[in-house]
Amino acid sequence: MTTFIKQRSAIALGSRIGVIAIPLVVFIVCVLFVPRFLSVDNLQNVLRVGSILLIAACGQAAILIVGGIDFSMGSAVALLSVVTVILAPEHGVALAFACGMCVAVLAGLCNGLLIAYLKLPAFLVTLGMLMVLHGLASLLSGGMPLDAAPSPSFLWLGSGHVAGIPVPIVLAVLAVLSLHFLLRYTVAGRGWFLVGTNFNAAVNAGLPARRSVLLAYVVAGLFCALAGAILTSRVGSGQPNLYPDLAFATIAVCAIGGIPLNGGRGSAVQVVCGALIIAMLNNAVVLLNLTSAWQQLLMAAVIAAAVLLPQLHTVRRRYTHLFKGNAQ
Amino acid sequence: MMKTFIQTWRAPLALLGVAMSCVGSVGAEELAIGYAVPSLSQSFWISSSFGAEDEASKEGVKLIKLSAGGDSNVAQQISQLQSLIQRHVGAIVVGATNGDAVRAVVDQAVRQGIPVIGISSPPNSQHLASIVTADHYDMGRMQAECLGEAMQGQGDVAMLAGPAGQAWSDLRAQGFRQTLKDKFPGINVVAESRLADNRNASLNTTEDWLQRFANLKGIYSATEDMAAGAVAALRASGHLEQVKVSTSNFSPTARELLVNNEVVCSSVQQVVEQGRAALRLAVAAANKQTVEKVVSLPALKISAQDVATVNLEQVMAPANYVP
Amino acid sequence: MKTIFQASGISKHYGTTCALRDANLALKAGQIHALMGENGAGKSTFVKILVGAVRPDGGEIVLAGQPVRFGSVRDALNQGVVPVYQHSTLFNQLTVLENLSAFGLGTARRSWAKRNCLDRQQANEVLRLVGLDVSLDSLVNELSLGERQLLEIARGVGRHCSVLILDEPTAALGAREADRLHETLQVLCAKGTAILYISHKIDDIKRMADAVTILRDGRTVVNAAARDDISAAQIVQHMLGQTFEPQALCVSNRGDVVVEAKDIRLAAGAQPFSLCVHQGEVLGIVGVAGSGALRLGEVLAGAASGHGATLSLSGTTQIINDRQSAMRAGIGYVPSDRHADGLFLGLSALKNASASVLQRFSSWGVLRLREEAGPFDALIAQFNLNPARLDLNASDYSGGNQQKLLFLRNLVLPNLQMLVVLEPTRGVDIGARESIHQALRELACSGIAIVVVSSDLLEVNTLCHELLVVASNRVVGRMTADAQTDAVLSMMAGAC
Amino acid sequence: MKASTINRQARFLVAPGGLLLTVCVAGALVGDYASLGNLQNIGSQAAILALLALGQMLVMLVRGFDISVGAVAACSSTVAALTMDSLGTSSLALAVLAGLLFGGLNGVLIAYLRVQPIVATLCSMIAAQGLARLISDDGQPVVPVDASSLADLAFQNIAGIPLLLVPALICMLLVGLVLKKFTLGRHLFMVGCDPQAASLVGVDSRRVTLIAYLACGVFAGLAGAVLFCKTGTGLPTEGVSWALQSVAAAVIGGTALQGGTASVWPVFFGVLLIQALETALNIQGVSPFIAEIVMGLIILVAGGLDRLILRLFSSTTPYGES
Repeated sequence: MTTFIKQRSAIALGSRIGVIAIPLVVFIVCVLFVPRFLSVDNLQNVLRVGSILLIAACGQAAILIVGGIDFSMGSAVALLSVVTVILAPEHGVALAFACGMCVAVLAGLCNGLLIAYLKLPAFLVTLGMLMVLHGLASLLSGGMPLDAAPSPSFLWLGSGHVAGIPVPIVLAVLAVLSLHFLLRYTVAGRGWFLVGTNFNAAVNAGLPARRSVLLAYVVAGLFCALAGAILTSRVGSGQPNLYPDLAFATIAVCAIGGIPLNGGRGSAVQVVCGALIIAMLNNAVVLLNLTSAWQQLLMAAVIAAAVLLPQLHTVRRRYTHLFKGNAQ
Repeated sequence: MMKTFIQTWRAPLALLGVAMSCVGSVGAEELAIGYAVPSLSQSFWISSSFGAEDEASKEGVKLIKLSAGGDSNVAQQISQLQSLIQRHVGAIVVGATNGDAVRAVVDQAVRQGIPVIGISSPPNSQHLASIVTADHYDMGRMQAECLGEAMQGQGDVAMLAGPAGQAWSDLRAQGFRQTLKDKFPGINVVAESRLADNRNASLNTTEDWLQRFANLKGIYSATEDMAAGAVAALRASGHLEQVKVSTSNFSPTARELLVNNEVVCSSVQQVVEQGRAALRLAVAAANKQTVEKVVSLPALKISAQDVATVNLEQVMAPANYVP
Repeated sequence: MKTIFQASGISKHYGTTCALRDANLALKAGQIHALMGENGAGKSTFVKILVGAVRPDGGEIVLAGQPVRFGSVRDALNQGVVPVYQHSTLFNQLTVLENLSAFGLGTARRSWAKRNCLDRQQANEVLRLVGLDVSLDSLVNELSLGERQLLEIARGVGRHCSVLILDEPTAALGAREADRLHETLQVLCAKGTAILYISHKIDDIKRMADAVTILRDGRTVVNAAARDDISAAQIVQHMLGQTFEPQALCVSNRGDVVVEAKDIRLAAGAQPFSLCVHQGEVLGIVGVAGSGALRLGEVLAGAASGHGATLSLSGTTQIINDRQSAMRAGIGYVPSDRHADGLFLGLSALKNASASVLQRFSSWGVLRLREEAGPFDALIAQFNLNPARLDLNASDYSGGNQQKLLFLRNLVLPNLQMLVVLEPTRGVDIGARESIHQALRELACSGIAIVVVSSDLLEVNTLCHELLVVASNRVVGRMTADAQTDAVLSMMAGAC
Repeated sequence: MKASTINRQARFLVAPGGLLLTVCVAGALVGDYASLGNLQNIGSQAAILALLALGQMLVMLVRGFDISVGAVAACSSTVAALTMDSLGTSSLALAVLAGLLFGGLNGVLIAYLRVQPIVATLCSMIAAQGLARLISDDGQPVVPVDASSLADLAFQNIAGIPLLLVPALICMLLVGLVLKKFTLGRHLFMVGCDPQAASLVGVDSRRVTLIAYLACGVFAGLAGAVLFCKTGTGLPTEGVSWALQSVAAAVIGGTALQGGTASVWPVFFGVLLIQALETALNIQGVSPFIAEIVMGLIILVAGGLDRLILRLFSSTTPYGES
């Protein structure tokens, strides 16, 4: 038994190192083979682009841990951007962003209410919401990109600096820290793990399981709102097609980071690793000047590799008998 | 008995009545023109649909606007055209998602006696009643000319070429490349992105290009939205002076960019005018009049100085227009 | 009688854990052979190997004189080894007929589905054999739990086979159905089928098995002892490797009413009744599967709706209508299906144990992780939790120890007043069973009300001060613990 | 017993009921909406979605999902167009083969390597898009020299049925037959109900799951072939929204997201409902933005109906426990 436990913790340690190892390997490969990858400016680019994805993925991770999924993020940030840009001239930048972010949080609240209390399947709710919110954003904007007056205050979130560090990176660090804190040190986060692992058991243990699910969607709405605000400020515009495949990108981030989609597991570190891998990859394919076809094929290969590598040992164990059988 | 019957069924009966009267109103033959375009989320098609709609209200015909919801939704557009054929509209104006792909269904429409007018990116059919076009190739050419001059014939160029597989983006890119090759042999096209087809993606891609290509002097952009993304990246990294941007289309965004001297020029179609012309042709064709085979409205090159003098009514829908 | 199915020297490792070291078994045609062992002794792994669901690392299996290697359940089925599983393997959205024919369909070579199904007459015959009276075309999710278990058995029984392996077949059956099953098995025996019968219930085994094999620690410690050569006490001794003596019942010190439940309906439209539970008493609720006994337990715990029932703590008017408010009021709950409704299998034992008392070590919603494990140190020792640590995944513990985790979760409730335990020792080995029973007795002595719902009459009899018998969704009898077992049995059976 | 039977039937009645309602309301509002011609038109429009939804239904039956179907169809149409000039009509078979390959990839990843369906099919979606761009000229539509005859044929009717719909109808008949009468069909339901239990009664769960994904891939490939016939062009960048639409159609057609419940014809009605609604909104000239909102709400409501019916009847299920 003790050896078993030792081995188990060795595997746990191994997988923990593995989580960090994969982005490291990607980083080293990029440094070695991608021209001009290793420069302060470029790394800042990687991080800036990655930070938006990372913040949104923090929200997706919370939802995945509680056993749900959110496809509607792309439309939520679009609606946010449109509302913000429409309100900015009359009501001031701060209030406009506040309202825009409220819209995204509201979208999360809507998702959460429908899923937790009406027991609708998350897959369909967020899918329907993806279309409804996009329709609303189009209706509000007349379908066209709306431009914000390029005031420094409007652009600060996306391109300002705090102590020499770009604001999005600062916010992303804050977002990751708060996700880590939520997941590890709060009753709410613990509730997500419990509910995501076994909803019935959570109810029977006297936990407010529904509220926990709702909370996850609202928190995800908050992260999504933050990402959307940065994105809006960065492009200085409100558009129905701001980041259409944000939801898929965030799911890919979580999957690459090793967060399973059936709930109950996940950590902030995994989100960071997933986001870094995707951000580096996106940057590398442009620096390598690959055609879009190869960009996509490479992306598919990396996702597959990232998902398959960690479970290589179990796969090998599962199929050893095939080889054994042949040998005998 | 009868009374209770009526009381119970009052609401449904009323509804039925409304429905019947609706049927009646449709029945009164009103000329309907179908207007099918790839996307009503792009300034180009919005402006053109404004022209068509404005003209339709003047002519007193009903306009059925359909958007395929994106440049790549060919099958959706074919379905929409099938619906229009089924509805026996008087004529159809088509801005094709893909000229070759919609040819069959357009021929089908013509066989059923519905004249089809191509607009801007026309279906690749022999049987069109008329084509209203601005020359996308020419728009690319104009970008090449003004960007080439702005770069003084030297340096590297990267292309935000727009979505793959669309006639308009393909033609513009072709015109641009060819003209550069002919007139500015000193300029190299070093990169081309077809995945970056919105502002955010253009912004990210441009940032990466700035890292990769030290000698980057110019950026071609297929639409003003992509240009805005590129300009944002240049502005943030302080490369606005060094790297020139050219674009196509006209909209509030484009005007802002031009006025601020952030793009050197925009090649523009008289989009609203196209919409109007297409609708006039459609009405004429629906009434079995003979129409001109090709109506070509020249593209315009607008630079910062010209913004004030351009007749905006011909190129852009008013700001408050919602399709 | 000749040996037709023999497994010898079977071993199986999972990682570095050794589930089986040297397991042996020899089944004779026409004989009922019991396989016994504590949870964790390797029984279930052994069964999985015998039916082809798991491949052994070593050892050999001989069927009718020929050595065989089962690559899958399909191989085993094709060679006439048929399993009846402990956990439900029925298909809810398929009909009774299709479920009866599941083995035929599963191993089918013919592509036409109908060819692989039993014909209706045969199917009805099989149902009659086990005493199940349902239409062949009804869906399985329309059947009661007991009916499902019978269907599961019928599926195995109905398939012609040389070896039939039954894993805990009577867990969800009433006494009458169990008797009927035994008769059916005798009939099969007479036809020459070898039957392997796995059960926890010693008296079951003593009553019907011809031979007994006992596993301990992955080894066969008793190989095919004839029934009459081995006593019940010896069986237990071999299973545990030690002897144990049952504890005396704690004297009832019944106090005030703790929980009052009014207007309980166990099904929509059923007759309502009321119920009080007192401090320090152990109230037993018995009933066959489907009788409503489990539902009554769930209602008392606030986990199921009692169709208009009101549940209130004594002295307060507080109405309890869900688990959350019940828990706040101090009602603990151990559900019957610990995997589906109790445990968080992917999470650590500590997180499982502390799930209900997050408030206790948090302020303003922030957890003080250092204090989380504190309350459990003493309890781990008291309960004999093995391994005696809480940082492993809940799935790494054996069934009995998982059940102990659920008790830990409830025992640390700050204001525990009543503990509702459904099937406290289902699928739990004898050692764990004793420590669970002991803990329940001590709890009762300390003044906490205990409600035990169980289909195991023996358990309820040794544990409870008072018994409620539930049948057809109502309480049909109430008696003290020393009541005659026969009387209770007839009451359980009579009304349903 | 009755409750569950109603439950079983009711979820499959949502789509036909909705379709009837749509046709009646739209028929009342729009001149000749309810005419045979328009219904044929809707049928022909639904041809591609019907194939995709059929495949989607099969993988949902075994608790999966496939978000790559649209990309695979686009890739297959490209393959067909590229090979049309050299192979003639047999290029259509090549399109199906391409679909089969992607289905196999999905199936192996999901059934044998235990990758979660969303991740695996997301992966193959991106791969299919990339491959389509690679073999075409970076996403340019591929126009074979002579495909006009094919495209003209595509809009014909035979025996009142749009020719484009015929492959879908045949496939639906086949799948319906397999689900009802064949052992494989039983296996699909068994794996959908409970994969572990299925293994324990001798069903090779992984193989059955693989077969479901293979079939889904084949149908996606066939959809690509239909797309090619319809347009006469290979369209590498088509089909972005098809996966979500096909899921919506399958769910409206009563397929349960948790597996184990599916029926072919309701799914077909689900497809027709989506298409009919879209056509109605199109013909009425409703703003495309509002049309999008309506479609979104319909998907929401469809998920709701599924649950609503379950809730209405689950309280009266006959067995008290569990």
